Amino acid sequence: MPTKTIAISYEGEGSMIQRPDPEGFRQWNRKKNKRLVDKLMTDEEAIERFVKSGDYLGFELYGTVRCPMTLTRALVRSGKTDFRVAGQGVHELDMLLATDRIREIDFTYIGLEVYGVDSNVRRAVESGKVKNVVEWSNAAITWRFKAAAMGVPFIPAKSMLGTDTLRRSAAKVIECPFTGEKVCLIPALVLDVGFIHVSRADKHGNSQIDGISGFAFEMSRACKRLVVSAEEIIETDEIRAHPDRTIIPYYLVDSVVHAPYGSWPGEMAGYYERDEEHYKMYVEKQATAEGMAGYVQEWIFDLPNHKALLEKVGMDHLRGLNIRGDWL
Amino acid sequence: MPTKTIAISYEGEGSMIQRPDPEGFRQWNRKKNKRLVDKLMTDEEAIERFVKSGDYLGFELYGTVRCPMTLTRALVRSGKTDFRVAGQGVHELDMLLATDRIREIDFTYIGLEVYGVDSNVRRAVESGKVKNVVEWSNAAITWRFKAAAMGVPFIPAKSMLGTDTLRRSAAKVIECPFTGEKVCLIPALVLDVGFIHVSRADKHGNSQIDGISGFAFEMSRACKRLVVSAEEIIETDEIRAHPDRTIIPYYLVDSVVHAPYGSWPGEMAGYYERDEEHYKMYVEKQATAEGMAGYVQEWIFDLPNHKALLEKVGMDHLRGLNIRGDWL
Amino acid sequence: MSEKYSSSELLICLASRIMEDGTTAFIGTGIPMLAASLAQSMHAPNLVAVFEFGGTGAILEKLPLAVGDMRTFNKAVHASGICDIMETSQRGFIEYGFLGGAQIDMYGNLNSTAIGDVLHPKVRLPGSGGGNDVGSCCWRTIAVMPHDKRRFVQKIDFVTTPGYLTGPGAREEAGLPHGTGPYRVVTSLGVLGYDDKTKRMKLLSVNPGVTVEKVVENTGFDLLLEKEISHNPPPTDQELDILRTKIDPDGLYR
Amino acid sequence: MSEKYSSSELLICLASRIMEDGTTAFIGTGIPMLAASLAQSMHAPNLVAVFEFGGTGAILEKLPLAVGDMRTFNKAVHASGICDIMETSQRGFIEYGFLGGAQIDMYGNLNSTAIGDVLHPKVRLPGSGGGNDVGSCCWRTIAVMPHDKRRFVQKIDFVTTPGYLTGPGAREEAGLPHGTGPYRVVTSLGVLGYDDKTKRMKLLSVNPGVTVEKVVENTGFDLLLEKEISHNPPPTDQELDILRTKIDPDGLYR
Repeated sequence: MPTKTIAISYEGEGSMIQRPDPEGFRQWNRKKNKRLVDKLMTDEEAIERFVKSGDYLGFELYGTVRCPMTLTRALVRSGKTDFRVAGQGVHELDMLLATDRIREIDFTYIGLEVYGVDSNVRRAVESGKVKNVVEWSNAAITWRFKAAAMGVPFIPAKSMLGTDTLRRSAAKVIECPFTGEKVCLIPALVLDVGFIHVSRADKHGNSQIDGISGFAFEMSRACKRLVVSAEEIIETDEIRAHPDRTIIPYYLVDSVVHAPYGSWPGEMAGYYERDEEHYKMYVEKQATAEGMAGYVQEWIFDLPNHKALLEKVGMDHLRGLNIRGDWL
Repeated sequence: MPTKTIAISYEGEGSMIQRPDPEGFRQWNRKKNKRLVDKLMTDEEAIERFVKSGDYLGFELYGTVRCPMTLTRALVRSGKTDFRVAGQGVHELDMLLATDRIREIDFTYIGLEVYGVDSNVRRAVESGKVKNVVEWSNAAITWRFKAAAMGVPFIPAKSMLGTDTLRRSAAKVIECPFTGEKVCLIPALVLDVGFIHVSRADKHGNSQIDGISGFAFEMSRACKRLVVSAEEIIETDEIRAHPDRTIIPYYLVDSVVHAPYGSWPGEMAGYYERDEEHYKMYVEKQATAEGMAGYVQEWIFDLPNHKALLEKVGMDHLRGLNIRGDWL
Repeated sequence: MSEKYSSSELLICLASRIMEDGTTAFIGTGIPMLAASLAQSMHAPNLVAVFEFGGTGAILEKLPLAVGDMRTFNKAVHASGICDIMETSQRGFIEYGFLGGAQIDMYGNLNSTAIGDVLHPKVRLPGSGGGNDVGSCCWRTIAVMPHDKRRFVQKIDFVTTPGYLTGPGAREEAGLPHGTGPYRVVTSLGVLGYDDKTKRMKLLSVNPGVTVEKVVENTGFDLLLEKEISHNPPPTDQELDILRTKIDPDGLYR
Repeated sequence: MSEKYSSSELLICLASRIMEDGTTAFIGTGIPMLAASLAQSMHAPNLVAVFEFGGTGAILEKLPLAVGDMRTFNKAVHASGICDIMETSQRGFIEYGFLGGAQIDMYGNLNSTAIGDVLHPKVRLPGSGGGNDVGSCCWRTIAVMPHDKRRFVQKIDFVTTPGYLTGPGAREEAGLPHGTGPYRVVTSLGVLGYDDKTKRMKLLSVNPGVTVEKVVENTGFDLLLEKEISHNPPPTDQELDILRTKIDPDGLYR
């Protein structure tokens, strides 16, 4: 048939920090191990084995909510750097920004929610330490994961149209060949390494999440390497007893880290509330570079591992955050 | 900026039985009732109020598995006709085909699985009683629901490419503006009425499904009107106690029908197995037009409602199918 | 404090009064959460609160501190994820959306990305977050912000979230869903809407003790005025009582 | 019956022997289910069975009768839905895919849609179902079917599911994922593969008591022959014992 065409009516001028490559992702996924093997390891080992400087990273959920903070602290301790990140983040990205580990950001939201503007991102971006910032909306960045999870190079959306957010993104606008309407094409985003904190996982990586699932489903399916930390490690029989509770199947997972209170100082639905006392203290510290440096020194570098952190915070204090009676 | 274009490298010649119309769907959804109201009613009332002849219909899951068979029988009894359907189906579409209620089919699979070719679809299509058949793959038809559920006019896929299935579909192929690869664009499909059988629902329509969810998530979000039948009606407090078990929120639902054994003769995970004895009998009957006519007369037209069906099948026989000890 | 109520409490009451019962509202952190909660206790018991990361129909017993925290799906009818919520909004199910920003222009476009050149920002702001998505797909958006010349400007530095863009027809031309757009701006000085024809911001009512002149003085663009500008009643004792005893007992917004 | 095993049992054993341990297989109804189950009991305990409507990693204790029935997620590691499974396949996670059809050509293209003109079919067949998706995105597809001239034809009436289409490079040109395509055809007469260069079907081995000539006679197109055509060993006693006592005790496929 004669070749018809459709118009690309707009192209964002932002750079594509991580290019969509469905074929490359398919090849990678084919080689992933499909056997049920024991993937339990420490946070240090997980970071050592699966992360390298320059990687493109993502975290789920975010900052103060079911956030892989234990993994984040281990990542900062590792000294690895020059990361590119998908910047839906709060507390976790602060740690990386404050220690100058981030070079490029696909930026959606970095702030302190009710506590306002984030001083770390201001210092890192305004000083030029972060070399490249590309803008997206929260839905757009999640749809980028969703496109990757679907194994396609893009998905259409009705967001970002007509704005500077679109102009500073790497999205494109086309006229729909079915309806003629303009749609924004959101390119797939595959992470080099993803970090997700879950309620329960077995040693193979099969994972369950209580409450909202944020973007765990999509992001877990959009990673070349996936490191999961879990409040509880359960038997595979428990997974098989309720297969409809599994949100991340084992074959997506490279590493399983047992991290009770792994979201601290953030909350964990069904387990504990966020540590508001600590967080308020943090909000004050982060206001200045000096304060932030002191915070990172005290709460990350001066502590060898997660166990040491729990001891410093104190089990009595942590138990005070529990909303689940029988929890630790 | 100068307008660039991308090639539409192929267009299926099949007709678009139901046109994608995201704007119209948005207007419809805006008007849907967002209040928690009691939507419990009988199967007859649900069909009477929410289905009209000529509607485009869809059923979930299919045939012998968690299938809205009670609603299907009520639909046949209603005498409404000239339907257009999304033809991922087995036992449920047989009833409509045998009674000459279907004019157009977006066809993916209509057969008897291990029991082979479906005689009803052969008679209905080969005779020309079904006026229009458009071909799709199972993934493609589900992605059509998914696109509608996402509120976009299409989603890309790597299926159907290069085949007569694509030629006889209404999909299009374009070159990806990001990677240059050819992708198949699957148009959104919004049902006039969807029918889904679930494990549990409250009177408002909040629904839970045990085990695999088939395409309930996508299809429930791609309906103008949605009729849900449920094995059990539960209190809204039970829904609110486990909001992460809800797969269909109430505001999508127009009608809730309490139909224990509502999937019979099909199975219901967690409740009962399929009635293999009845199904084998059915497979023989459906081989001839006469046999099928007799089956429909005996099992649909001669029975006024679901209660009468349960009495005819017999509670002892039904209990013999139970896999859940405490079930009825 | 000297007054009977705080400026935050006034904003919360004004925002809550706007929301109709039996509708859905996309709720962000802060004042919108309290406004929705207050509306539920006052005139809109059937207001459905929807939160970005998956909470739908929660009973807001405790004040959520984050759009994804466990209070956003407390006794909710559905706890899903961000894609389901954003796509539900894209499908046209969400009536009201709350927005904020550092700058707003006469067409209701909002900037929450950067002050100055975005490539070398004077101030790097938190970014779009879900703002752009709310501003794109919710039917009616409500902006809540303090009112001064630094925020209400002729030209915002960056259009993070779409208002009416460059005016009538611009949203449709850009491909945004038809019939959507800015509805109200609730500020420390009054409540503003938009002119149907020109899509320009228009003063509808002033807050207690505020004159029309003061609003105009504190607005950096040519503000349209409703024929009869009404006076917003101050928070009622009932509103304040519910806010202080039930919704915000810790007085975070006192 | 006279023989020591049925023709179905032979097909099941031949198909099961092809699957490697530690891989994933997209399983349809019928023979593939028994083949996968047998492989798990024999040489491939770590073979992951994936079912179209959401079952992943089930322990196949009872023979599923439908691709969505509860046995397809019996003690599974994950019970999701068709989109998740099809997208997992589209993402490249599924190694083997089983296919069937009424007609197959020399490039492994399959017809399960219609005999005759699809618009006025002599026989309307069940349609693609998941077949086209399996044939599009699984890395290696295995077709299982009876072998005769009516089924193995020069030109099939309708290309429901893609094989190598019109030959080398055609799949890539059509936009299908690179490196995917037909791998084996297991038939009542033997096992066939495809020539790397021409992508045409090639006889690799014959079943017990079957001659190369017989296969050629029963094939409606010019069949390539492997240099040394081997003989498929019949089902072993162990295979038959597992099949009859453990996998198919009711003898549905005896």
